[in-house]
Amino acid sequence: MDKGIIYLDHAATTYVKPEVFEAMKPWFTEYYGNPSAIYSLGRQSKKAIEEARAQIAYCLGAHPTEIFFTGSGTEADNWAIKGTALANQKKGKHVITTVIEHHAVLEAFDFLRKEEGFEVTYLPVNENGLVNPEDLKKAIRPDTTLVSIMYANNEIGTIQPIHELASIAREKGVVFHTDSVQAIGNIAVNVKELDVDLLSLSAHKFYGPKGVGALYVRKGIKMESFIHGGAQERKRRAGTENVPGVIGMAAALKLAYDNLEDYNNHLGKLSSRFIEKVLERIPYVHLNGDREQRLPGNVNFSFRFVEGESLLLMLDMKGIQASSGSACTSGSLDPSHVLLAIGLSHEIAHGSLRITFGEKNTEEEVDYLVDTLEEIVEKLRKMSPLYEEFVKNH
Amino acid sequence: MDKGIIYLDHAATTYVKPEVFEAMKPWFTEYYGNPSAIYSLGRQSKKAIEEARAQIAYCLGAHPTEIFFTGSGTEADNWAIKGTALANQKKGKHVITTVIEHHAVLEAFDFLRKEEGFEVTYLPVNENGLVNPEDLKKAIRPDTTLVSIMYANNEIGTIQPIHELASIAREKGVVFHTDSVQAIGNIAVNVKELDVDLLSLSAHKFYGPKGVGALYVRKGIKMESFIHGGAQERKRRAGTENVPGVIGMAAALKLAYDNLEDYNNHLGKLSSRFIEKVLERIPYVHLNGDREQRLPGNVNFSFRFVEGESLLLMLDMKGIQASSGSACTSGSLDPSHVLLAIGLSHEIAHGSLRITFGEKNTEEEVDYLVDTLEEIVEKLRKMSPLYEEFVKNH
Amino acid sequence: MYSEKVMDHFTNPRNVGEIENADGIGQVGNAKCGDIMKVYLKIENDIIVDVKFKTFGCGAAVATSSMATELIKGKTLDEASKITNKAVTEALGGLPPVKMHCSVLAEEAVIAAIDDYKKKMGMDVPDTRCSGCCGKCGDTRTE
Amino acid sequence: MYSEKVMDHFTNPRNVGEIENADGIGQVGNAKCGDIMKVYLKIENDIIVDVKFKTFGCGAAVATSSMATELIKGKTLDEASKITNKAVTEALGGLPPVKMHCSVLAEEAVIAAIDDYKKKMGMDVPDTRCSGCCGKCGDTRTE
Ligand SMILES: Cc1ncc(COP(=O)(O)O)c(C=O)c1O
Ligand SMILES: Cc1ncc(COP(=O)(O)O)c(C=O)c1O
Repeated sequence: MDKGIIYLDHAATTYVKPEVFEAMKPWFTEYYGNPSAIYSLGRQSKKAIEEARAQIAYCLGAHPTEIFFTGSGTEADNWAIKGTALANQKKGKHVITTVIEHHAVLEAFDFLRKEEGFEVTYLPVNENGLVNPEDLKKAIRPDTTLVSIMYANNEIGTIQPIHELASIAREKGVVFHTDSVQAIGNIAVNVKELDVDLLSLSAHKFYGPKGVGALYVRKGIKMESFIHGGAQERKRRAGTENVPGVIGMAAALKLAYDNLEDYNNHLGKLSSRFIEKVLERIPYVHLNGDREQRLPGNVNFSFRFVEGESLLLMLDMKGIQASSGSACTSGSLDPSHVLLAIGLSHEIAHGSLRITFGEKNTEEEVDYLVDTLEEIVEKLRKMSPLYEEFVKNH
Repeated sequence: MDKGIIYLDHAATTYVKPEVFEAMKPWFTEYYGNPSAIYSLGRQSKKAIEEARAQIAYCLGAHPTEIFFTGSGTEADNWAIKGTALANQKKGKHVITTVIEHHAVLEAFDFLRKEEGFEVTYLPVNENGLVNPEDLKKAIRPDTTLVSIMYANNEIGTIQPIHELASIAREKGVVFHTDSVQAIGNIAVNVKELDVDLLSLSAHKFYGPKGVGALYVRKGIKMESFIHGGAQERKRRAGTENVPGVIGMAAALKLAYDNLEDYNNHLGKLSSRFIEKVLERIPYVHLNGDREQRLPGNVNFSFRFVEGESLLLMLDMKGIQASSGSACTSGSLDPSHVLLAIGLSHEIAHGSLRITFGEKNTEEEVDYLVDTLEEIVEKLRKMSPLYEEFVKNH
Repeated sequence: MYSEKVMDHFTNPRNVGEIENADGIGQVGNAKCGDIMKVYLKIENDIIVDVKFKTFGCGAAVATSSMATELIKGKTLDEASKITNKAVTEALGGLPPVKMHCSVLAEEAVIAAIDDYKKKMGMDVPDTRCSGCCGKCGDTRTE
Repeated sequence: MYSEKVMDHFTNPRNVGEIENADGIGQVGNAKCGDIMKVYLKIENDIIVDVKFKTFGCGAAVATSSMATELIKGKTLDEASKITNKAVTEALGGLPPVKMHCSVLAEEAVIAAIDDYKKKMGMDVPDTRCSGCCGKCGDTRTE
């Protein structure tokens, strides 16, 4: 990549780590057998994907037969939600999720609502983005069949009390799914300790390849297949396996688990430094999300009087790659539903900046980021009619 | 791979060509931006996948906006079939396919039949595996909304008269899908000349990577999304794009189209040599599929009195990697539905061997294959009670 | 995403600022939509002798603001009134489809500023002109 | 897929062939199921002094045939009658789950051959014994 690039959008995606790429490499050109084939080249691939499955299961505290490979985190979410809701619809057609889920979850629920006649309850969150377990308790009805609550939010990094929430669902006999796409690789996730029934992950969020994900399905969970066809994935998810992809996912997850503590410390330091300096040097700033219950590498600020896309473009010109919940970055015209859900006004939501640190970021980069931000925010405020108005009135 | 391996199962999957792998490589570790991101690293990925899309569209004679990336050929088939059938169910709930489709298609229709109350007509095929266009004409009813007929069969290589079949559907205003997973890369496929509405492909069948496919959707075709979530693929197929995967698919398709004639000639020569020698040297052999309308690299034989899995295992011990329609190789206990559909008895279907040649195979390999086959078939027949009986009665 | 010309106008926007004692001021859009543009006009003998703007908005909003002010500078009020979003976008070498509504904002802000001047001068101003999103947000949300 | 022991018995099956004027012959399975096994016994003083088999079937069918014949060779008819698919599979170090039905075939073929001998000798043979797939195909098809 261009020399000058500082990548600060690890929640959007990560590069594939060199070790992960090395693990994948021979499976493209050398060991290319179809895992369904009975000859040696096929058996070798089969063995490799089963080892990958075992590795992933081990990291997550699951049994290998509970891990199913998918083509993305989105597919895992779709399958988990549609698959269980439809399989249990005779029991009831009420399902529960939250207002701050990723689109992969929200749109799957929209599908159930609009196409399949389900009723969906959306749990609210507080100003830090936390779900109140009491709200879940109250929302569960006799005809509720599924609860889906994300582990860590992709925009503001807030971490939900999944174990507590899952226990409530367990008590009432309701299936519990968690979209842990953002959590995996950042914090230790153990499905048995959490006591969840379904859990989604996506390799490209933890230094694995794009286009491969997985769904943990607790043994005994009743669900329909989503992609029908061949007998792969024990007849539950058809299609020739992405052999290098699943091997890469397993390698990446192992690396992540082996280095979790160091990685967390590293990210935590960068985040703290960044937060402190910004609050010290840039006025009219709002820190979004929970200060404690958050992903270590996620910082989400709103800069008042400034619009996010402009901010991103100017940062980009300085080599800084970051993200915003501004409407303009998404193609829609509403700012992030997550930022609105935690009570931000449209104006403030439009001025949000999400920085998500990764393993290679340094303190120097944080300092450069703060300097650059200070400059750009000032420049943008100077041309902002909202700022002009604000200054006149104060 | 081990020195001694002769790979003769290119219909199951192919290795990634070195040039294709080179094209993919930088997109794992260097140019890893999320195509949805607005900064330079993201725009670069976006540009690359749009170039890949344009390349694929160009090869297929489609418009780039008509190409949608998927996670496999199976997903493309599932989406095409469920997506259009469900979107048009108010018009009617009758759909048509054939008895020799791949499981990805058959199981999608099973889903429509069992879960969504559709009626499915399965067109028969003749002893060569060909669909009779007259049968399609007769099968279309006022409430028919979808016809799905595969371009080339994965087991016996028979190529259907897709243009003729698609024209019949077009005349009656019925959507026409073709699973061209086996055809693409082996024969020139042009969606406009064929006049089809939907067409599936899968990269790993033409020297591209596993875990990535595409669906051509003719402009204006009404269909539902299958994977819901983010705004990728013009909001029709959500999930972070498999950037290296789609780049690899495009590179592989371009290579295939650039070399199609040479490749065909090469495969055709190998197949003819193989067929001739086998018929000359091994008695009680049946050649399956059509002699003319077939994929150039596909040869499917049934060796009487011999069971396919045993044959494969013995070939494997001689380094030969091939496939069979025997029940034993599939985990089910019925032999291939395709072989039964063309009228083979169970016994003969169990003794089938599919050889699918590829670019690196040589005439020497064919000769070695024939020698080895002759030996193995003889050995297996010597221990076959069916052969014993046959000899006694003749 | 954006053309070079758009990026140029975004990075170095022309005519940013305020005009003290401006003869006409127009502000359209609102923070809800994520785009606000404010235009200041200095007018002498029906000619726009100076123009400044402030914009809260995305890259396209800033670039179209810059371009629109360039286009009307030195023009008569009549000429300036005929500014269209099409002309602004074309002058920028095009905009991505999802950003087309931004060019409308610039058109509207200029008109609003001219109307403001006319009102101050006691001239007739058609009531039908809108200011704000004019429903454009909703329009493009279905993209 | 298969253990080394299975592959050994598949590659070098013991006791393949026919016995001329065999004292007992049993054949089970059918081509529809994809597995046929035929067992020939030479019996002296109630002892299986020689055994041969022919099998049409998959690797597991061949290996279990081979192992089953090894297990009963030199045994009395009573001992041989007690052969079970479990014993055959265990002697092979296990089989993949989808292949378990093959071991049943070997058990049944041996029993059928013994029954054949007994019938020829005018002994009583229970009628309830099945030959053929015994529904096993259907059983495992749901895997
Ligand atoms: C005809 C046909 N259709 C569909 C598929 C499924 O493709 P994929 O393996 O990419 O899911 C295959 C290959 O497995 C095939 O041969
Ligand atoms: C919380 C969350 N869920 C789901 C997804 C979707 O994952 P993928 O991009 O692999 O489809 C993402 C990332 O895009 C995410 O952040």
